Amino acid sequence: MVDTHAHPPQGFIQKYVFSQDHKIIALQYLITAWIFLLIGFVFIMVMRWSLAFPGTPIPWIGRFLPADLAPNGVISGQFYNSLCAMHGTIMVFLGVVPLGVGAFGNYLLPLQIGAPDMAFPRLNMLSYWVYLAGGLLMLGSFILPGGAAQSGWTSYPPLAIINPGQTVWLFGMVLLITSSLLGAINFIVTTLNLRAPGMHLMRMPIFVWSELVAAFLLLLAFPPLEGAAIMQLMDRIAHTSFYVPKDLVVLGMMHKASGGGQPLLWQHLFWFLAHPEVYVLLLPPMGIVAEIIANNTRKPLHGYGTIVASMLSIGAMSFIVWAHHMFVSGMSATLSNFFLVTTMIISVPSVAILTCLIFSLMGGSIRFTTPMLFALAFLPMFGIGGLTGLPLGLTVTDIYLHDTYYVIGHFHYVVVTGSIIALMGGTYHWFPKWFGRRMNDALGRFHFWGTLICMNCVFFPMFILGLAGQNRRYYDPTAHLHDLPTQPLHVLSSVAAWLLFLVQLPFIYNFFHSIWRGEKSEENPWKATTLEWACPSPPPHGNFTETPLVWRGPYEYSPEGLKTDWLPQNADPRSLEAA
Amino acid sequence: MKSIYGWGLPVEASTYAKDVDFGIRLIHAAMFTIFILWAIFFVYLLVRYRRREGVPAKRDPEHHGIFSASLIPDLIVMLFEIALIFFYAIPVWSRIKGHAPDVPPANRIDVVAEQFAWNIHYPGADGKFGRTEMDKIHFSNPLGLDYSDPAAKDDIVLANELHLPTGRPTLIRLTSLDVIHSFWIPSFRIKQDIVPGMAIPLWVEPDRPGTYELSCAQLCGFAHSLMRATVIVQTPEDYAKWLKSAAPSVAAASTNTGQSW
Amino acid sequence: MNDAAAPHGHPPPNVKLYMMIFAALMALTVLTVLVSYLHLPRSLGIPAGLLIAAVKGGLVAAFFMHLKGEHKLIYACLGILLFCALGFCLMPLDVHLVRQESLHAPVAAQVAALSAERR
Amino acid sequence: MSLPQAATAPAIPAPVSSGVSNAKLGIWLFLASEVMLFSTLFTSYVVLRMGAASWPRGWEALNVPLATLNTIVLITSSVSMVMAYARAVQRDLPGFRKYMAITIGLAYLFLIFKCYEYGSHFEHNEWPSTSIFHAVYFTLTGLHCLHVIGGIIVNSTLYWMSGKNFDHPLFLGRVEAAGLYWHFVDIVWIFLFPAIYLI
Repeated sequence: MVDTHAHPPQGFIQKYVFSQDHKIIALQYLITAWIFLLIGFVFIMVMRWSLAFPGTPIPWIGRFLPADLAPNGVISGQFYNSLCAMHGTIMVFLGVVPLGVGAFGNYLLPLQIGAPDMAFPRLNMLSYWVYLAGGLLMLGSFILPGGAAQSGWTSYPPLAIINPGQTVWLFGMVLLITSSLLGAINFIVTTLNLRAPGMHLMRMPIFVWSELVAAFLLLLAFPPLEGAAIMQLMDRIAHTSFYVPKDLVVLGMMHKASGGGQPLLWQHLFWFLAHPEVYVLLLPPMGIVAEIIANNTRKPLHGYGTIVASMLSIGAMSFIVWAHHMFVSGMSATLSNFFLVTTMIISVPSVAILTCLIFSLMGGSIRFTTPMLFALAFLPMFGIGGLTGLPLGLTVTDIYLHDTYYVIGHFHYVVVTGSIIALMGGTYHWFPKWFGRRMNDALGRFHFWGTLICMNCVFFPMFILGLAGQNRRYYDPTAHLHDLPTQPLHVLSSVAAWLLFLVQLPFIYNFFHSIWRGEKSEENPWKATTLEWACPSPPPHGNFTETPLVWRGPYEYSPEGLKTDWLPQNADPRSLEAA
Repeated sequence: MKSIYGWGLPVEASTYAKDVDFGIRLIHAAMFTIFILWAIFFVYLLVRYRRREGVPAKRDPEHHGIFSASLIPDLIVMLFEIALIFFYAIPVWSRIKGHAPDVPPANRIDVVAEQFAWNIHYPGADGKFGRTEMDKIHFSNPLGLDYSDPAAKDDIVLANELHLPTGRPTLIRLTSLDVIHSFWIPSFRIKQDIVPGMAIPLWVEPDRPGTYELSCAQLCGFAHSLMRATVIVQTPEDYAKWLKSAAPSVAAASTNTGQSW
Repeated sequence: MNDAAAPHGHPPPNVKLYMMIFAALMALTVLTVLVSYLHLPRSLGIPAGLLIAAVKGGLVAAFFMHLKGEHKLIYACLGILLFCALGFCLMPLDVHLVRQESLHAPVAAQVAALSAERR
Repeated sequence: MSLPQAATAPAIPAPVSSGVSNAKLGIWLFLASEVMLFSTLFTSYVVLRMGAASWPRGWEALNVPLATLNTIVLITSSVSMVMAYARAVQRDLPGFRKYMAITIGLAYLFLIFKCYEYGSHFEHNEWPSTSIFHAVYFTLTGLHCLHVIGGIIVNSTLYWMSGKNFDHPLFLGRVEAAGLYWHFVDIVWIFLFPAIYLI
């Protein structure tokens, strides 16, 4: 193998397109994932029209939609289901996970442990391109014959077997899973093998821990979905019956299959992946929040050990809680009790992390920088998301709330006002690292307040809708009597969603404008202690000019006997004494 | 008629609705309390420890290991959850899902879901369901009832209309012809997925006569949101009267089961 | 055949041992096929087949994959794997329990009888 | 808090790497994910078999003698793989190539037998869609065959590279990694064989 660090790549293609440098790959991930998030957002904005004003044509956009999907500009049930399935898939598999792991993890993990690059740079590049291929295939399914998948992102068979469009979705998933596996192996090996001298496991920043746990979850939870997807592909292509029971009659026609399969098997396998997946969505943003909070309170995190232990136990527990998504699915009532107990247990470490982050504020000297605003907003928002998980995790109350808008509100509070808020904060925080320039602060603050208010107006009404009994995945809520009184809430939610989009425009402008025109930043603008700030911004090929030595833990803020209020991990105590 | 639906939980119309609502109300009260206290503390911290010139941050006392003061609120949450599990969730769950009351054959109903309609099948006066066969399924005979079977003669088959009596439990056997549906009556606080290939029993005892709504709660295709039925809860006398009036008109009922969509 | 000491980080090969394992694997393969020709009842045949397979797989893992005496980090990774894979046991358990529950609940039993009657 | 270890002379931070090479750790992690993949399929097999009204015994529906032969072929190839590794450690290029060629050849032999087996099923009009048993049989063995093909590609690449790169410091690590993968494919078959054909 050639030592790639000795020879920086030459030429535009080598340097920026097929780059093996973790920083370039991370930025590719960053831009691609934000674009996918935007696409997923556009999908939901279209869907929200159907929810707020069912049966009326969509203004402007409606006339550009094909007549079979949206006759007279009115969204059909089939098209709504496609948008719904693709919204979920894109947001989870193409947006938040690649952003938290592929972009932030890829850029920061090697830097924070003092490594020159990832352990397997070529795999890293492959991981991005496979991800992009999977993403484009998913998007392309809209124009392929059969259209996009329309069985929800959960793809429950037998619906997913008889619906068109699903085959492309499954191929796309296989690609995305492959990409995640490559990334996960790379992350674990890098973290375990490439740490700088002195970087013991218990000196690693929380963000690195979160990525390590997330990588293990990706590594071990994705293959079951791959296996399940292979079986669903066989059901669709080779007409096997893994998930198809005997004697189905679909719209008056006999479904030709040998039968003998079990629809619940898919649900078990899918949620076996998808619950750990929730923590893949959540842990890296939590790590980002921990970094930003430690930096802006100017004091060490409260309970570093507690947070690490909690993350590890969340990771372990997340493999045995999956069936709390299936309490009313027809699975065993006895087994439900088991999953009820494990679900309540897994809430304990989550509460511990949140409490540690709040206690970290105590005694601090809090700087309300733009990234800190996002990190602070994460705490109450994730709190709401976590608390509303309680009635859903409890078997009895889940009978009523299962598959209602309450669920939608719950997980959007966790993933959107939690993870995405944190990822936005992370973007502001590490932007100077990536480009050597800062993003505009005034625009950033406007973006923050607009986003926070709009997001709450979008998602909070969903709890009320859910309590009133409104079901998810209806394209026309007014078809049901019990959903009529709450219809104004849908209008509120939709309007807020459209406003939320407008509020993102300054962010997009700010991001691209600042890359070239932003205010020049110092090397360590936030006066941070972790190793990523110990190299130039943006870091050169190979990151560190000399391998850093790590003398202490990650958050040595405000130590006694120093003039400055931060002591970087790599600051040599001998030279400090001399000074 | 005044609407029984509003911005809050719908009217409680079954014997176990109160139990479910108790949990929902209790948890929400606890959630609000926790969140409000927590938010006050949070805002206090933000104000009290904002950055001020000349006031450096104060570090916590050094400590190692995985235990810290943050685990104290955790302990309280944990105790609350343990209480919920053992004094609420498990007992009520086993009452609703674990045991089904023993009912006479006359109190049994078959619900056969299909895209996108609810077929309700009553055994009729003899308490026996007629045989169904797949290849007899037809637009006019959505269940494929074999009318040569004597048990089928008095069977009542309705589309999108479910009659239930108050005052005694009814056992419903849920099956699906095609994909997964979910049997969901908000006012009864029941929801149960209907999985093709499985026959899932479900019991319910309505305690408030009136008209309610049965919806499908699991994505089942392009017209998922139009898949609904009317639930008519009657006193035992009215119900018996209705059964009588419905029974002789078997042939009429079975030809009038056009799908609503 | 001389066995050389492997460079640092690579397990030293032991050809004599490999040949012994080879012989054992062949013997076990023959054994498992012979057992299957006895046409044992499933309650015996399935555990016997899986037990022999586990021994064979263990031999390959321990000696061909040099898992015996491997670094403890690898053991740690496999430990995590084992923990996560244990979750799979809950899926067959669910199928079993659903059947059990429908046997115990009196009404569900009626339902089951009814289903049998109708099909 | 005062500066850590301010009183005594601070120890120079020592390297903290795990002591397992990147390639070896990476391949073991990959194998861990593969174990999860095959566990999924085995679990599905168990679940489907438990739910099935009847399930044919392997010898009633499948060609056990041919599968036994295939088991012997694959185990032998695993032995020749480990011999190739031993030769690579001994810096014996011709020996390495000889055993590698045997390994690849046996892998092809396995596939040929497998193709024959599939072919005779197709001739009897038995397809994955025929029954749930056939679905399990074709999918599990088919996925295993894909892994055998993957192994052939990896091993052939190593064989082809060995001329130029035999003395490269990382070459031995790659042989070891390829060996680990190949033995894993062997282990999967060791479980598949009784699970599908014998019990």
